Amino acid sequence: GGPDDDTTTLTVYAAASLTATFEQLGEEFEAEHDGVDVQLSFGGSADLVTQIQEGAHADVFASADTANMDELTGDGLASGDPEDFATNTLEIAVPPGNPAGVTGLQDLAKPGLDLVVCAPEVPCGAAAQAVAEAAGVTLSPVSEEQSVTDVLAKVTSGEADAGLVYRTDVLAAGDGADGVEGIEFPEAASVVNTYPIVSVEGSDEPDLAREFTELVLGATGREVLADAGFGPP
Amino acid sequence: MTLELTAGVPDRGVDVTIEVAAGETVALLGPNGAGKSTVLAVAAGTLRPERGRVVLDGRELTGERGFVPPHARRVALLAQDPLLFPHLSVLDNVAFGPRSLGHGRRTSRESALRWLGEVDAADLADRRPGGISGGQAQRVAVARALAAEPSLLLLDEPMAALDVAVAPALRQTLRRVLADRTVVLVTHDVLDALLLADRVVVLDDGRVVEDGPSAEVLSRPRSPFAARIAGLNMVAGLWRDGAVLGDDGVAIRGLAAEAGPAPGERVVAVFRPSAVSVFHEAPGGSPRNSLAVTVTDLEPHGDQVRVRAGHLAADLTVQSAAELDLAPGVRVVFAVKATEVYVYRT
Amino acid sequence: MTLELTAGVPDRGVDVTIEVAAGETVALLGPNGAGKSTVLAVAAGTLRPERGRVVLDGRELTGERGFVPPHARRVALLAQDPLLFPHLSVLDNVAFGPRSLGHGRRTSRESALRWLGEVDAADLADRRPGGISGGQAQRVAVARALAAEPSLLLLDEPMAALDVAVAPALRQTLRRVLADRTVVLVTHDVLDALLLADRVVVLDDGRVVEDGPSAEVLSRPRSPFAARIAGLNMVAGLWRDGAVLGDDGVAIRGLAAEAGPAPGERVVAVFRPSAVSVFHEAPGGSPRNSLAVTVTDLEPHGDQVRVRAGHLAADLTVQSAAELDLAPGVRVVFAVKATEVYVYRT
Amino acid sequence: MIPRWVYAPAALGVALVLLPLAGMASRVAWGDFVDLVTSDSALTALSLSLRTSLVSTVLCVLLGVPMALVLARTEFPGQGVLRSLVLLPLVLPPVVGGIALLYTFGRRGLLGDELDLLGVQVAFSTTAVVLAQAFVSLPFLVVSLEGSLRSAGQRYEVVAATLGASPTTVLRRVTIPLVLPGLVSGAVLAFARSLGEFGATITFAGSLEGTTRTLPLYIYNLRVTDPDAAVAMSLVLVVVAVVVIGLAPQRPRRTGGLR
Amino acid sequence: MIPRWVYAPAALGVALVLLPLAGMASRVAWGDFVDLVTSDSALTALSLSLRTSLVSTVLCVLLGVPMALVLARTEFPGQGVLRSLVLLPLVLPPVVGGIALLYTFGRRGLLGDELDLLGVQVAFSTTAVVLAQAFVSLPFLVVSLEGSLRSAGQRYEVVAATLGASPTTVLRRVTIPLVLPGLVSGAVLAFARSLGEFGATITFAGSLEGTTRTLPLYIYNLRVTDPDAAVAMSLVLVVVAVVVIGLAPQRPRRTGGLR
Ligand SMILES: Nc1ncnc2c1ncn2[C@@H]1O[C@H](COP(=O)(O)OP(=O)(O)OP(=O)(O)O)[C@@H](O)[C@H]1O
Ligand SMILES: Nc1ncnc2c1ncn2[C@@H]1O[C@H](COP(=O)(O)OP(=O)(O)OP(=O)(O)O)[C@@H](O)[C@H]1O
Ligand SMILES: [Mg+2]
Ligand SMILES: [Mg+2]
Repeated sequence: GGPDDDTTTLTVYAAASLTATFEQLGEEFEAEHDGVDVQLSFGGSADLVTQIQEGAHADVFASADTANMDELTGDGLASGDPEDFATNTLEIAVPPGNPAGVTGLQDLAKPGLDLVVCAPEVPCGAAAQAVAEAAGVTLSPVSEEQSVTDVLAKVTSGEADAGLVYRTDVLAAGDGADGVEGIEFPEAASVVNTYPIVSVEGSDEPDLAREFTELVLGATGREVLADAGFGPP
Repeated sequence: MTLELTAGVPDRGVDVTIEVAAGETVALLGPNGAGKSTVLAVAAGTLRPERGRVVLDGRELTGERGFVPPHARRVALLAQDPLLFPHLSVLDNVAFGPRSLGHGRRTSRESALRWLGEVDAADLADRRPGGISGGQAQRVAVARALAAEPSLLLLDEPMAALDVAVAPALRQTLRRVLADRTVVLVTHDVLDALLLADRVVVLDDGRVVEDGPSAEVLSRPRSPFAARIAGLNMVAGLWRDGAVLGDDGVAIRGLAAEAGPAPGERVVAVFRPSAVSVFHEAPGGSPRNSLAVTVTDLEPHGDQVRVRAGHLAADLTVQSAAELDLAPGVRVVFAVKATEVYVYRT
Repeated sequence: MTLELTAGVPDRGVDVTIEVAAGETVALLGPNGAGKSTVLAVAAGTLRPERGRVVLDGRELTGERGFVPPHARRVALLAQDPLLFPHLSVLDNVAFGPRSLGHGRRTSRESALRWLGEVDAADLADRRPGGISGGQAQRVAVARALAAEPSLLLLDEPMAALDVAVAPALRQTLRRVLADRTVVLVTHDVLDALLLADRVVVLDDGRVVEDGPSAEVLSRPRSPFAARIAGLNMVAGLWRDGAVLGDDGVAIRGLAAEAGPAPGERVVAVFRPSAVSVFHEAPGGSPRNSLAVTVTDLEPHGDQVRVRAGHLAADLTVQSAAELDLAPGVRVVFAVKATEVYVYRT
Repeated sequence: MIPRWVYAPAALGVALVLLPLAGMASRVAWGDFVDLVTSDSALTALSLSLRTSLVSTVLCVLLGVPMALVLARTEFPGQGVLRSLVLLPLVLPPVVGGIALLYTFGRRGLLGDELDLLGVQVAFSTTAVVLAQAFVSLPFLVVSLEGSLRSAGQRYEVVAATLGASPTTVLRRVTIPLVLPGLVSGAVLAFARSLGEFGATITFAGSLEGTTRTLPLYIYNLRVTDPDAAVAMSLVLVVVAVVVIGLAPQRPRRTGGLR
Repeated sequence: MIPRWVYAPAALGVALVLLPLAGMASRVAWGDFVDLVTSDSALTALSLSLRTSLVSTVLCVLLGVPMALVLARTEFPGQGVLRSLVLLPLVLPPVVGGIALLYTFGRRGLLGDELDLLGVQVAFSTTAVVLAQAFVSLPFLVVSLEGSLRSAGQRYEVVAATLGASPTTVLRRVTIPLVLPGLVSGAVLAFARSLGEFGATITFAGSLEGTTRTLPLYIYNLRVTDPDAAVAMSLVLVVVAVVVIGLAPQRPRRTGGLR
């Protein structure tokens, strides 16, 4: 339900890849703070920045990359300096049973293999491109998806033989019949994606916002994030 | 192309059986709402009767064993509304039937032009139905029905809305083209019934009340409606002592036209309005029937004046009407000689 | 409620001016496509003429200075199609006018029921327009127009599609309700013109060709159409030596009805079909007009037979017709005494 | 009386629509179905969706009926262009529509200052959801109703006017009743489109539970964390839609046949 | 003859639609406009969009006209349910529609094995784009046309049958010409919806330049890296739509007035 009169609402804008972890952290925060209702809004980092720029009421913003965070700070909408709280690296996702027999990054360049990646415009796509370049592999994907979710959907449905997504996404998708199998590859380490978090300028609840940030950055946050597959900052 | 038709449409209160011989034209008469259009709809297959059968020349069109769809019946229906296709020119409207029969565009248009000529509407060929007058639309609709070259032709008041200048010409045309066709024609005009039809069927309240050769039905009507359409006076009642004891109390002596009816039998007395004389007081002299009535209306009738008193009428010369100083409300006596009154069983 | 109307609608070839005095009923006659419905549409404001003016009782409804929309004119139009609102019951259709005038639901329904009674359709009150017959719809439409209590009433063929049983009754009703109203009535029926209208205006091809009191126009027609609708023979031509030199070559002697026309002036010769005798050979004897013609058609006319020959007609007894052995195609002579022929300027 | 062969392509068309629905239904984890679709968040989203869609449909009717009337019953220069412009939200990808709305009602938008002065914040509120839904749904109602109005013609309206009915009376007692089937199906379309609206909403209104997170947005969220639940909720959306569309009267107008 | 007051809400409705368009136009960097919209990628996406939308519109007409006929001209038990089901793609968020298509035509979908046997691979192909567009657009055509068919009634069809025209002839020479305005506007709606289709396409067909990346997908990509270009391209989409809608004949049917 909506916020009552005697509850305080803390609105957190977070990148879509943080959905599961932040929902958990939000509940923890509510449990610790009586009468506080944590409202979570997930979306692409770029969308969220635009919304905050256009006047959306947010207290905390957690981005999936530093570029979008810079966009926000550049507009003077961040109160204080952003702090990194997690990292993420790429992994190869294949349908259960790995029908195409993918073992490493090199295999993704095999002709006849249906590979899907994120579009270079979105963070996971940029990362994929960087990894491939660093490894000297030329990828020719059959589709450049708009989001990680779309890549995963193609892989879980067996439509694609392999996809390049973040490690956390592989874990989130699970490994059941409708899940994916993750294949780690050494070249992934060359491109590490960093997640920064910040309180938003003009927040009605600056103290609560800071406390939430601290929760994410603290031990609880680290544990939850690590469980989901995020690396330490 | 004999037509046998039984139509039972209970929700319209219609239950009618009619037969039309090959090449015969039957006029369907009757008051508004009698069921005339309903009968045509059943014949055309646009209405499926709850109970009924339509057999055209031995082929069952509507019946228990099946239902032939309208387009496969070769039955053309000219409905009471012209319903010209709004998106086609007048010419293409008329050519629609021939085209549907599989004739080429050119041939169809030629025959359409011919039929438009027949109804005196050839100059409208290029117009759109939205841009012609009501009577013009009616004429085009007639041409369209005729051009479809049907085995059975159903015409619902084809002459309504036509002006006096075209009506006789169109009647001529119909007379010519209907001559060797099987036709059912709905009309409210006695002239149409007499000139175009071989036989007249009168419907009232969804039932056939009269059926016979046109001239006979119209000169010897047995139903009030037929008498009315034929312009005759009719008194229905029981036959008693050589007179008709009318349901409204009057007694009228007359000549039994057929083998004398039995006493107490239901009969009608029929006489022409021109056989009626009008007096202020009941006259003496030769045996006459005298009916005391109140004038309800005077209207011109050719050179004469028709004096109406309820459902009875008398035709007088203008001079006599003026001398009698007639006007609605005046009480007068209608007198008619017994020899002018025909009595027969209903 | 005097009406002055000028309607110039070039794309329909209509250019008409008519006047209707307060309380007067004017019958508009004319062939199909003459422009009758167009004139009514201009009066009702449903058609804005290219050039024209409509003034009702001093109020300019259509003109250079402005245009009063149809609903504010208090002009009711009964169009040639009944166009009953399909979503309203028959009763609510008739109550529509009173409701629009601001009367309450109850009052409106009561007056609607009264008007339905007047047209003998009270029993249809609860039906939907989709479920009544063509003639019934026509009667309901008449009731609806009358119930709107208009200052000017426009009726487009209100009696078409009506059966012989209702037509006289409805004519009575109209006669009563039209008596003190300003009305324009389009009709193809001479009886309507005579009984309901004070004045007759004849249109042909978009122009007024005749205008005058009903009885006068119908007894002394000056236009072929008026002659036709009045059932009279007419020969138009030039006045020469006491005779009308017809445009088709014949010469007809007759009595100049008015101050003698000048030689060479355009005149018409008019005579009744019953004044015409028919012979196989031109007769001798008293000075008669003899016209050699070919019979085109025979049709019953009351007790007599009407013999048509082109646009001329003669009325004979059945007996004479039989004796003469008449049939279409037979060449005969129409004879008419000069004293029966009226000649007057057109 | 339609030709027999028509049934073949019609069946193909039905298959094109129904097969994917069957495909979706085949993936639902029916065991957990009830639990999945009756969670608090799910019910909150469903109720928000129904309420906002209802309001936006009312808004569409209030604004769309006049628009359709103006387009169908009047003539003025530039009408064609106006019609095209009014139909634009149909063609605009909803996300772009959301951006356009943000550029208009957002803080830095066209009307941002004016709205600020009035103390109104439209974006990111439930109002924004309704606005976004109305923006994308309005053309549906207008197009559907304009077609009905044109097909119905003006003959009955003219008759009503000659009987003394003012334009407002004609509208209320003749025009609207006559085109009611078209209006209802237009409103159903608008409601359905509002119910399914996603792109413009997430862009313009954001995605906050209870305030702006409608069912489609909720499904989008679920897709990331719980694909099974997402499919189950989609099926709920489908069922709600079937019920809504099914409730709309589809009784054919009595045409009365031939006379 | 419409009441004067109708113009007020109509203007409000027009404003609701036009203001966001103005808002968008106000953000266009007009200086670079031509460069932005004539880049190779932009033109490729535009041409792909136009081609696929055209094909899917044709598909919608071929399948939708028979469907509308069956719904409007026949009666059978369960027709109401069928109608609701057929309209479902309207209410389904496009992304969900895309998932449903994936579950059906995908490699492991309902028809996956059958399609494999036929050697057809739908996924990641232009065919998939057309399928996705047709799936979401079909209901538009069906609804719009069914309304027109019902409004037009069957009187003229009955007359044509009594004149000897077979059902197919009636369909070709009477029914279709009479509802042409409705069919055209339905096709325009379908084309417009196809042109703007995003969610189902990205989910079902993916996004690859020249093969599956239609204009909306291209715009979506641009939005992240180059918002100016995204807005500019959106405006191009708008203009294309205006031209397409404007080209459709909107000539009102001659109603013929009162007789
Ligand atoms: N909507 C229209 N558009 C253009 N021309 C028309 C239209 N309606 C009628 N006409 C033409 O205008 C002329 C006058 O038509 P109008 O309907 O006034 O005739 P009318 O005298 O009422 O005939 P009728 O007795 O057949 O009803 C005719 O030539 C007709 O073809
Ligand atoms: N579509 C309909 N549904 C139900 N009843 C109808 C329908 N059409 C007509 N009726 C009723 O059925 C009866 C017969 O109607 P029908 O149309 O056959 O009469 P009609 O003899 O043609 O009359 P008219 O001379 O007025 O055209 C009437 O009582 C009428 O009210
Ligand atoms: Mg009838
Ligand atoms: Mg007319």
